[in-house]
Amino acid sequence: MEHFAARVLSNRQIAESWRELVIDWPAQAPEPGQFLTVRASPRFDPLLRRPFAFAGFSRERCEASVIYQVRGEATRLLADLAAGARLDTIGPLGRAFPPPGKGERALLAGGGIGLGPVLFLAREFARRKREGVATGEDGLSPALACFGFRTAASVPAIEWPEGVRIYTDDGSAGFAGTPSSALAEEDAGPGRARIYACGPAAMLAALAALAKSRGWNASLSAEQWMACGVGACMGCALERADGAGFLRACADGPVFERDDIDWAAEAARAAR
Amino acid sequence: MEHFAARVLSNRQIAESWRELVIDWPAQAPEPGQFLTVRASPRFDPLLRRPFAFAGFSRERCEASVIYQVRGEATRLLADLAAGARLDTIGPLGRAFPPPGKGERALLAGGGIGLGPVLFLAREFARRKREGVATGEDGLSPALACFGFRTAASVPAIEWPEGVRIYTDDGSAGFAGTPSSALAEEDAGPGRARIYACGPAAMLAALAALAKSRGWNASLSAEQWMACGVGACMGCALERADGAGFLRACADGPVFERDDIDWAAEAARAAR
Amino acid sequence: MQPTLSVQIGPLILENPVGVASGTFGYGSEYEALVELNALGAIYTKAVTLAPRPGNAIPRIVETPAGMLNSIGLANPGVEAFVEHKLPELKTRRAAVIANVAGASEEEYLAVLERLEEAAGPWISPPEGLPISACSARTGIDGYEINVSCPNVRHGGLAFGTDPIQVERLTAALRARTRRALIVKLTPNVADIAPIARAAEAGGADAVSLINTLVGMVIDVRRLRPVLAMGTGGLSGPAVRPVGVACAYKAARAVRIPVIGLGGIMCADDALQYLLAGARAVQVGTGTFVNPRTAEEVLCGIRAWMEREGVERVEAIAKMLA
Amino acid sequence: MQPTLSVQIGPLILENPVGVASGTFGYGSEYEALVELNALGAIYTKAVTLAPRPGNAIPRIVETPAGMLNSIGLANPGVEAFVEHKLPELKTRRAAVIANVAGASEEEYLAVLERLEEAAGPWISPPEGLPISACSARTGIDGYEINVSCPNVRHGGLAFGTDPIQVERLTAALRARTRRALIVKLTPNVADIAPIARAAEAGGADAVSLINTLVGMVIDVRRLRPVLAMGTGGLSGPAVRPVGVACAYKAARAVRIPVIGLGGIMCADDALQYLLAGARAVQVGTGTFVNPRTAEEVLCGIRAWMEREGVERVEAIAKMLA
Ligand SMILES: Cc1cc2nc3c(=O)[nH]c(=O)nc-3n(C[C@H](O)[C@H](O)[C@H](O)COP(=O)(O)OP(=O)(O)OC[C@H]3O[C@@H](n4cnc5c(N)ncnc54)[C@H](O)[C@@H]3O)c2cc1C
Ligand SMILES: Cc1cc2nc3c(=O)[nH]c(=O)nc-3n(C[C@H](O)[C@H](O)[C@H](O)COP(=O)(O)OP(=O)(O)OC[C@H]3O[C@@H](n4cnc5c(N)ncnc54)[C@H](O)[C@@H]3O)c2cc1C
Ligand SMILES: Cc1cc2nc3c(=O)[nH]c(=O)nc-3n(C[C@H](O)[C@H](O)[C@H](O)COP(=O)(O)O)c2cc1C
Ligand SMILES: Cc1cc2nc3c(=O)[nH]c(=O)nc-3n(C[C@H](O)[C@H](O)[C@H](O)COP(=O)(O)O)c2cc1C
Ligand code: FES
Ligand code: FES
Repeated sequence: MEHFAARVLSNRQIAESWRELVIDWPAQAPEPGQFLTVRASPRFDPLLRRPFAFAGFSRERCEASVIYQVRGEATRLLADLAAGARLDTIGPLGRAFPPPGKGERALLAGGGIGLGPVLFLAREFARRKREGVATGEDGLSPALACFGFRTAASVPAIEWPEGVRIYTDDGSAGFAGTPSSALAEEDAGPGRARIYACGPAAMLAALAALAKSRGWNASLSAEQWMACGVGACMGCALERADGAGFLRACADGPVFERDDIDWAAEAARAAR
Repeated sequence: MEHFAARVLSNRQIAESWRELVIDWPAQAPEPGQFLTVRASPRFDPLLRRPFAFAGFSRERCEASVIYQVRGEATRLLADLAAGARLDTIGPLGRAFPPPGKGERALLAGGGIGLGPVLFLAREFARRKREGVATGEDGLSPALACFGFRTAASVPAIEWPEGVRIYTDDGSAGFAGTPSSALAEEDAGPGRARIYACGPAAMLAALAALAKSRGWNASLSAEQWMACGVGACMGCALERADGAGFLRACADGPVFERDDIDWAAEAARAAR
Repeated sequence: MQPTLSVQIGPLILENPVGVASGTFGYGSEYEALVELNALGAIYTKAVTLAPRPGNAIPRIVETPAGMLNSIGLANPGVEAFVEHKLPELKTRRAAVIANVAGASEEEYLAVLERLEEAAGPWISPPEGLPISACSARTGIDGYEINVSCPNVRHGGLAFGTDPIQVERLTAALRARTRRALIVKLTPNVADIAPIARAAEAGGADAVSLINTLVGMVIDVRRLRPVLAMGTGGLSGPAVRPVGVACAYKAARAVRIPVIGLGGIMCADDALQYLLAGARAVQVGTGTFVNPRTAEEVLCGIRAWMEREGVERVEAIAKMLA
Repeated sequence: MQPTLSVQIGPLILENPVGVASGTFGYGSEYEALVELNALGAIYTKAVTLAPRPGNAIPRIVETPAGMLNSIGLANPGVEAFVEHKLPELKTRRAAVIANVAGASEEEYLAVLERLEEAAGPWISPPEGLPISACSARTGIDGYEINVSCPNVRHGGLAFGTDPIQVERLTAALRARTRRALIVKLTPNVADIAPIARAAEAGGADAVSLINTLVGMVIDVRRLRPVLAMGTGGLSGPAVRPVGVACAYKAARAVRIPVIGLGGIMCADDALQYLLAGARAVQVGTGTFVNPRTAEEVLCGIRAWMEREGVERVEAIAKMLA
């Protein structure tokens, strides 16, 4: 993890209220699932750094990208950054998606704000396939990589890795349906697949339940408000499924395994 | 006084750390000495509106200008505004420079942050002269209009009204010296001149003393931190010279008469 | 559905819950050109004291992160000038006029209130159930807000505001002298606001309002002295909003009389935080400096929120917190 | 001239006045990759309690204008795990290590301190006049900061921190059990911090540190409930800085022992405000979250300011206010 003033290389709109930020990344190479934090304002309102997952990384060009939704003040300020601007950045932070185990099919699902890390993972699979580095069941590629959006207008205009499937709730682009329903059609046996997902809490809960019912592993990326982002403040706690206290989203996660967290309880909390 | 979202027409650098902001002004016409307040950030740090004197106004084009120094956060944010941006604006506010009395020569002196209002006054004299509207001793123009700067680099690149004299401390542009010393060379008799000035507290104190010793009137524009800018909060108080309490810079001023305020005490306070 | 916005504070029914806070709105006319005064539920005047007060030495204000300090020192022309110069104009207002009363001793508070009662004459209540704005004959004063909490006066109100016994005694003495709405304004500079709120209730207050400012200080590190001439000042603005909401929450659970919430309200959501915390009405202070239309926008936003959430009476929001 | 930055806190000489605040820096290693730990004057650990504490229900933090609320609830692994897992590493630090101690009763505070004394062994003081960093054999604990002021624990420290009698008694009991520096951390949630500071001094504290957080609340107006699971939380960050400086100013005039100032320090000027107010040392809390290098930059800026102003000893700044 490093702290530096990253240079903004581009910052373009890719869908309604969605943008892709590309910054130079002269630091340690990030892995899919990891995140960075940025300070959006030199003043104190908004005050805290904001976490964003890496959506991609080019080792050749030393460039990292983030896909973000303009939601509140910090992301509005981010949206104003022009190429050449400096952005106070810390990263890479947190636990990455683990590689699939031997003989495990990789099933990827990303939705909404969870697009970035899953896209990065899909991109890494694609790269490894290109470069012939073995990962996944066939050693080269995920069995499935699905991304869900509400409607065609919310599908980001980016370069999608080969083989990725787009779902929209209303069928206005790609397939009609959700990544969760797509994954449910997979027929891998117990221990023969691992779900990789990031997205709304309800989607993660559904996927955790699916994984459990099929005996699959699942590596799911959770969200929680953060203050320090490095494991020092205990602010980003998530309840452990075993009742033995809490896990830190920033340092123990954001990627957790299927049974680390009670994903259904998280979804209920988010919906409350 | 009106409150509206003014459109930025231009915002250019005119000297080191000095800028001129031009905005559309569809509201009541401002007079020299009056000011406006702006909200520099939609968030709360910086929080309070900032006051700036009008530096010019075009009745034909309904445009007002402000000359400002980039000092802290609010002015830094102002400096970032591009043409077309909106600026939350209230004005015109405060007491304007009164017209010179019959037979009074108008002696104008502006320094530093006090440039704007005195420039506006000089411009108005020039306009009236063009339009043949009688003001000043000769009914048409000030006897003297002097602006002081540290050095050539701090003299703003603007269109100066005809007849204006520029002074620099080091003589690197215009005359060597200060507006105060220039005014001291005037020989008008008691009651035959009125000083109009805005600038550092020490300059105002010197001019008030000069006016007193010559028996001239003086209309001097003071500064004080403001919260409301409209006379409601009593925050911008200045001590009355007669000891009978306080005057509000925003509503009783910012232009005060020679004997309203103990200008020497103000200068001492500013220097402390 | 048109939501009902009126709020009852003792004998007084406010047309709507949004007022402007004492010391931030002068006596109303200062903001007349920028604010639709008729849209306000109440105008809380600048403090009125027995003698004229020029106010504290200058500088009196300084900005802080998301806040400001003031040490105005209750600058006001005194009760006689208030009666002569401000009262006539205040009689013409549609909004409820609440006179903010301050003093350095119990006697002073009583003397100010008595003089105001005398000048305004007997309380004329509007027809049963109608807001004060419906009253044909207005007296210029519809209630009192007793400032027992100003941090900016030496030997002043602060001592009162932190001691339940004194608060109850002062409130009872004032209560005996007026039928108008009696609101006691509390300070957040206490370990627990609940006993102070209960003391005001026990003394017969119709409501408590809170918070006044928090004691704060800014030091000029170049001039090696406090920025404010008085050293400390009172902190207000969005920075203190969480403190105010917590105080409103606690006070609303400590007393049965209405709580009026203020401190850092900049938008409708901020005001709704106070209402959900248990306040029945709110005041906008520093927010008006930043955006004179804050109170109007707050009212608009509360109405829209009520329509969206299907809430019929604004007073019901106080019970909606999960 | 090289300014002297060391600061004496009872038996302990800190190499420089800038520490990192309890609860915002873990036990040091969390920030190791981003912060030059050797540049710190002191590390105040996360609170240590007798039993392990998982901490409060979630969510635990929320941002506010120029501030944040936390209700972490003193989450920590308990004194035994601290001794086993954290102490060895803390012995390797150059900075002074101050263990922040919390408890729900006097007995708990005493038990934690006794266990820590036992584990760390006797206090080894460096050669006369030298900072603790010059000590060849470090014990892992150079002092204690007694948290009598956490707003986030029910039946917890807050009662202690607002009552001078309890503060004095607790301090005296702890004093009898350690020769290490004993710092009592005070809450700003009181009407007057002076009597509490005096109580700590009377009990034998070597210093008081202040401020802990202010009680605050944020309500989610869409979900109709407080954002934090516990309802209220503690407000920190630049929003509270003026309150902290005012408290430091008052406390420094109430006691002869050093005051350690904190609350909203984001840059050297903020720290200098505390030092000019009378504090001898400072801590950076929330500022580290925003910029992990805050403490380093603060130290750098203090040094530059001293050079500019011609101040030789950092401890002298406490007397420089006009
Ligand atoms: C590990 C991690 C990775 C993330 N990756 C991405 C990403 O790749 N792309 C992206 O667009 N966003 C991502 N987020 C969320 C992102 O941090 C927030 O959207 C951002 O902080 C909002 O800041 P703001 O000031 O614009 O909005 P705010 O005004 O702070 O918030 C706007 C809304 O979002 C909610 N919100 C804000 N932060 C969080 C949070 N941490 N958890 C849950 N709700 C929150 C608020 O309650 C509010 O309703 C990630 C969050 C985490 C914890
Ligand atoms: C009636 C009036 C008219 C003004 N007209 C102009 C103008 O035409 N052009 C111009 O450049 N500036 C003018 N000013 C000053 C201007 O308002 C401040 O420079 C501005 O508010 C600084 O904001 P900031 O956030 O950039 O700096 P801050 O960080 O707020 O302040 C930077 C420095 O300026 C000092 N300062 C800020 N505001 C004031 C104030 N009101 N009085 C004294 N010192 C202050 C601060 O103490 C600090 O040292 C005027 C002020 C008043 C009261
Ligand atoms: C400039 C100023 C003057 C004030 N004067 C008074 C006063 O005279 N009487 C009073 O009760 N409160 C006074 N207050 C306190 C406000 O009424 C209010 O309680 C406080 O500012 C918190 O609200 P806010 O954050 O919305 O400003 C004053 C506040 C400010 C900022
Ligand atoms: C997340 C968080 C956790 C904290 N935990 C503790 C703690 O365990 N013990 C303690 O004495 N203070 C604790 N504090 C209070 C800080 O040490 C400090 O007193 C307060 O935050 C004010 O300083 P700041 O504004 O610089 O953060 C905590 C503060 C925060 C923000
Ligand atoms: S954000 Fe501080 S521990 Fe995770
Ligand atoms: S700034 Fe409020 S009275 Fe002048």
